Amino acid sequence: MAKDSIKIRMPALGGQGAVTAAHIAATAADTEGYYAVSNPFFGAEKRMAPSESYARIGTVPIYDRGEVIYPDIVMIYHPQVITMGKSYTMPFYAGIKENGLVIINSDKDLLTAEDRKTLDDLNVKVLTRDFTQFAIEQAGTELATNMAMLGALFGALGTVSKPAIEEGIKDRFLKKYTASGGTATLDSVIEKKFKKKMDLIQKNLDTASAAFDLTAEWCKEVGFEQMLEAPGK
Amino acid sequence: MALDIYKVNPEFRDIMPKEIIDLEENATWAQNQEKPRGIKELPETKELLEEHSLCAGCPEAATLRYVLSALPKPEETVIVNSTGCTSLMFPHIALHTVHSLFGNQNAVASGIKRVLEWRFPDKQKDVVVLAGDGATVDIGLDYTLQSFFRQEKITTICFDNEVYANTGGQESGMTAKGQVFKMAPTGKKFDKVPMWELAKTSGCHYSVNMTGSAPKAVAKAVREAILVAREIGPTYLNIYTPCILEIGLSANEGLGEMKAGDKHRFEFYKHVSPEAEEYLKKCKKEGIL
Amino acid sequence: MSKITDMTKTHNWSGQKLVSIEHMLFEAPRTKHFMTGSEVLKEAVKRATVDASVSYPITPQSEAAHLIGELWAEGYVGVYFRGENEFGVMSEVAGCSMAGARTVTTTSGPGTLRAMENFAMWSGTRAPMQLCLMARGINSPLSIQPDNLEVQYLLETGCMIWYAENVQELFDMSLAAFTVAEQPDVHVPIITAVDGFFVSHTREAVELPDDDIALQPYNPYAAPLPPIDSEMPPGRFLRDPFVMKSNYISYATHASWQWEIRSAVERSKPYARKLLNGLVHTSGNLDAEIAFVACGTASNQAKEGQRELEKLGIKSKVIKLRTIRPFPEEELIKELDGIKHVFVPEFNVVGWLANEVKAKLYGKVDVNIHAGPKVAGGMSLPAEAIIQEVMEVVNPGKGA
Amino acid sequence: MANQGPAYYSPYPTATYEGNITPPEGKALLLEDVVDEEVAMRECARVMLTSENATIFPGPQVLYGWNEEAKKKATLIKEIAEVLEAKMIPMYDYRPKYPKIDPEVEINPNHPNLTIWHNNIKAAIFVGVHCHYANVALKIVRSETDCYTIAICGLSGHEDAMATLRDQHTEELARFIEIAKEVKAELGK
Repeated sequence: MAKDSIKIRMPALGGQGAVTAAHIAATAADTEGYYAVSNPFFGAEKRMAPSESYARIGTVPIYDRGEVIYPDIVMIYHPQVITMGKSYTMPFYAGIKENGLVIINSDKDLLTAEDRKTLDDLNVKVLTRDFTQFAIEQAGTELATNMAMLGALFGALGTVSKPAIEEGIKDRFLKKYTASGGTATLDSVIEKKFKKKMDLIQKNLDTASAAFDLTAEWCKEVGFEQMLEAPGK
Repeated sequence: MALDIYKVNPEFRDIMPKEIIDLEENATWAQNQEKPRGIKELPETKELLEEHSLCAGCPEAATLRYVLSALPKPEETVIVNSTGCTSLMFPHIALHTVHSLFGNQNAVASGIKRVLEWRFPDKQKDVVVLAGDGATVDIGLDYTLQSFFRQEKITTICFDNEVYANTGGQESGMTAKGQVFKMAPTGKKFDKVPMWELAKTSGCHYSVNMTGSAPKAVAKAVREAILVAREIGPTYLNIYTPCILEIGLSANEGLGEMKAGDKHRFEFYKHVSPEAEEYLKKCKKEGIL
Repeated sequence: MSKITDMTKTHNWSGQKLVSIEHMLFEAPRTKHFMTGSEVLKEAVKRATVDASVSYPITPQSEAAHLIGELWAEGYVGVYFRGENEFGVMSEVAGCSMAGARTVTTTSGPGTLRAMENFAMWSGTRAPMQLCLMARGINSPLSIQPDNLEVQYLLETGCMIWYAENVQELFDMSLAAFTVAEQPDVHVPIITAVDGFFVSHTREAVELPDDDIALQPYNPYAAPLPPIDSEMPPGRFLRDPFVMKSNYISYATHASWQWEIRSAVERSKPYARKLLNGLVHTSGNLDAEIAFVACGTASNQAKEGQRELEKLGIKSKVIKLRTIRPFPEEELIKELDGIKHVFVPEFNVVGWLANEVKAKLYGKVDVNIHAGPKVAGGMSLPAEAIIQEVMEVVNPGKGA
Repeated sequence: MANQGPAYYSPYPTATYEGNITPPEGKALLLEDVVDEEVAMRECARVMLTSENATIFPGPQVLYGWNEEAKKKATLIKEIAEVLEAKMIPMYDYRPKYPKIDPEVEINPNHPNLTIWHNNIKAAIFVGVHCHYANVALKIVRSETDCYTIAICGLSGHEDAMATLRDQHTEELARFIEIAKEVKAELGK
């Protein structure tokens, strides 16, 4: 049965763009007509050190704030989150709710037999895929990994449309937002890479869109059902 | 408008005490004078300082009179004080003043100066800090120096009595090495802080070390320092005003102590930056110095 | 840079149309934005005809402080600079405020404690500046996480303390705060607190009026003390004189002065009731016997808890305190009519709000007051934890 | 000298702790009652006209000619004193004066009771005193003397006075003069 609200936890490494992804996820959901909130983990994050962000999406007002302790969806942005324990939460799926979803960006399966059993018992589906390679193929840079992960999230949810995602991405890159020094620097690196801003946005959109389709297809294969109620009119 | 705040309405002149009427009629406000104000007027005019409760014969009290007599434009001058003996005189100064906390005087003055510049872009309002050595050099050193670094357009005057006097005679950073005071029962272990030199290296355009022995010299330094602060940047005056109580002198011995200081430990030191030098020359030419 | 002389009767120095606080808060049409607490504070300051701000970096308030700097660069704020540390900054803004400026600054956690001596000085000298406090943990050990223990240290500084729950409230409150703090019969500093990160760094939907309007400027001459600008009598005026008994006066002056600061905080109530739509906001099941009394993010979490409890068939309501100083005692007592259990959820190890509630209700209301659930060190307070705590009290031994 | 004892060392309880605050706009305060301005003006005039040694304490905002309103108010206050047959003692600044005040000729906010005691003042008007110092003084006066205090305020008024008028500018002062004249006539003075 679809829920009236879900919580998403995104453990990543500093510099991968998980905070940006959570921001876009919430903006896109808001555009679609959901209530949505995003926030980063509140730490002194440094590049390649653990970094985490969160998004909450619902058809009812969202009061819950801060770190997500009981997530419906966990998105692992980097294999080191699991292999080196670069995570604020151990194990990475701690607190995950029944019928949940785990998306792992990795070229190999990282689950132990015990992990698998725990998740199976909770009927949590796991999608492991090398989204970094996917981003390189789609956008020509690993810096679009977060866009691939974002596309995967919405592909699995199914109730936030591609135009809303597009709106979220455009909003993030066309408006002036407050970002930490590190994020601001990365923004400008990305911009340089693509020369033109619109070029950058298009590549990001394409990456997210392709990942969306891929994940939607995967959901059908594994029987992952609609998790979140469709937004109210 | 600033001078109007001293003008007593005719309806109330008959009920006002003489000191208040005097302040309006007989004080040397810059606006009423052609020549720069100065020490020479002290005997005949109404002073800006009323009776206060410092020790009889305190050199600080005398030096404050010289300072007040030399302000280029008292009716547009704000003085920021700090905790210490000087704060016993501050309520009695006929200007807008602030006490605030112990040590934060240069920070408060920075805020006041910047806002007065913002609120009165067409007026020249002087902001002067006047505090003791404990406030300026010990507890407030950070704020003193940072205001110099930031090039705040304020004048900082330190009444250096080389001791925490108001709290009962404890060693300060400005105490001379070897001096026995409370909290230094076997004598101070390190040299007096050369604050006037720190002021120079921290960006002051005018820095002086002197004693309060010669009223004219004090007045001249005050005036120059305030004028430089108006146009160029931060200025600093270190004036030795001994605590006669704590060094065991009687009420009539303060001047002698300062005169002795002139020849030795407080030999006149003056740093003037080239910009300030040039500006002071200009002031002299225009007759405002 | 703008000049104050660019201001006209109808427009401020940055060309924004001057409007009343009522128009700004209740009448001006609003449009939806999606932003963080740091960003929304900028939007509030932008519409507040602010004269001066001084900043200093400390997580999590740094972003808000940067953004006020941008407003200065854009000509919306008259004076702005980075101070040397929080003690210096809070003294610098005191100077700004005493010199007649509408003044705002921000700080967090250890910065609050470093600056502590200033806050009582601010209220003592009747300087009506606004401090936006983005609360975080205090040392030791070092933490930058959301924990609001520092607010307890501010309770008796003589400053008003308002607490915003979310990004929207931060916007509306910080505008109302200038107006209430500057009332001649109030005219004490105001601390608008939010829980750092939970509000400063959380991005959510907000409704904002257009940015072509701004509040009327501050009038420093309609104040209980003259500004320090040599423009208002008496000419002989020390803003904050020694009044202790030793050389002059009597104990009575200092005592009376202190009572006057507390009286001033009390006088803010009618203004705050109007501009905040009440000093407390109540939601949930109004006929419940269980109430959460909370402020800030804890009231958010309580609302989440209330919703989940209702799904389990347990009625509760959330009484959100919007002002801590003045404490909305009358309102709280009224809202507790029919309540048997009060829970005070908090983000600190001490439970200072529970202490406040107990002290204020002692002997006046017959309820059980449970100091919790509380978390500390920056932990989240999920609905699951709230439900568990409530169940242990109302349904002992049976669990959720 | 009024009664004094341990309880009187502190000016507590202040009016706000008894639940009284400044009157709303357009109204006045008589003790704890919010009343129409005219009602309060009549009562203030009556008290001043019928109390021993009624005195007006003008403060810096009206003593000095720092703006046009202050100059006009000075004229009106002088007239009020004449109509009310009140003495005037100025509060010309707020400094904690050293070594002591002369209670014959001045009142100081830090020990306003000294002037009230010395001159046996049973009713007084504070006007043109900055609100903070008016409140500091009124709290001391209400706990240490039996003087009936009236605050004529250009801003929000003073709940620590027994009667307070707020937003009093030249027009209101002129109206007060007219009302005082009426009350005086009614009293047969």
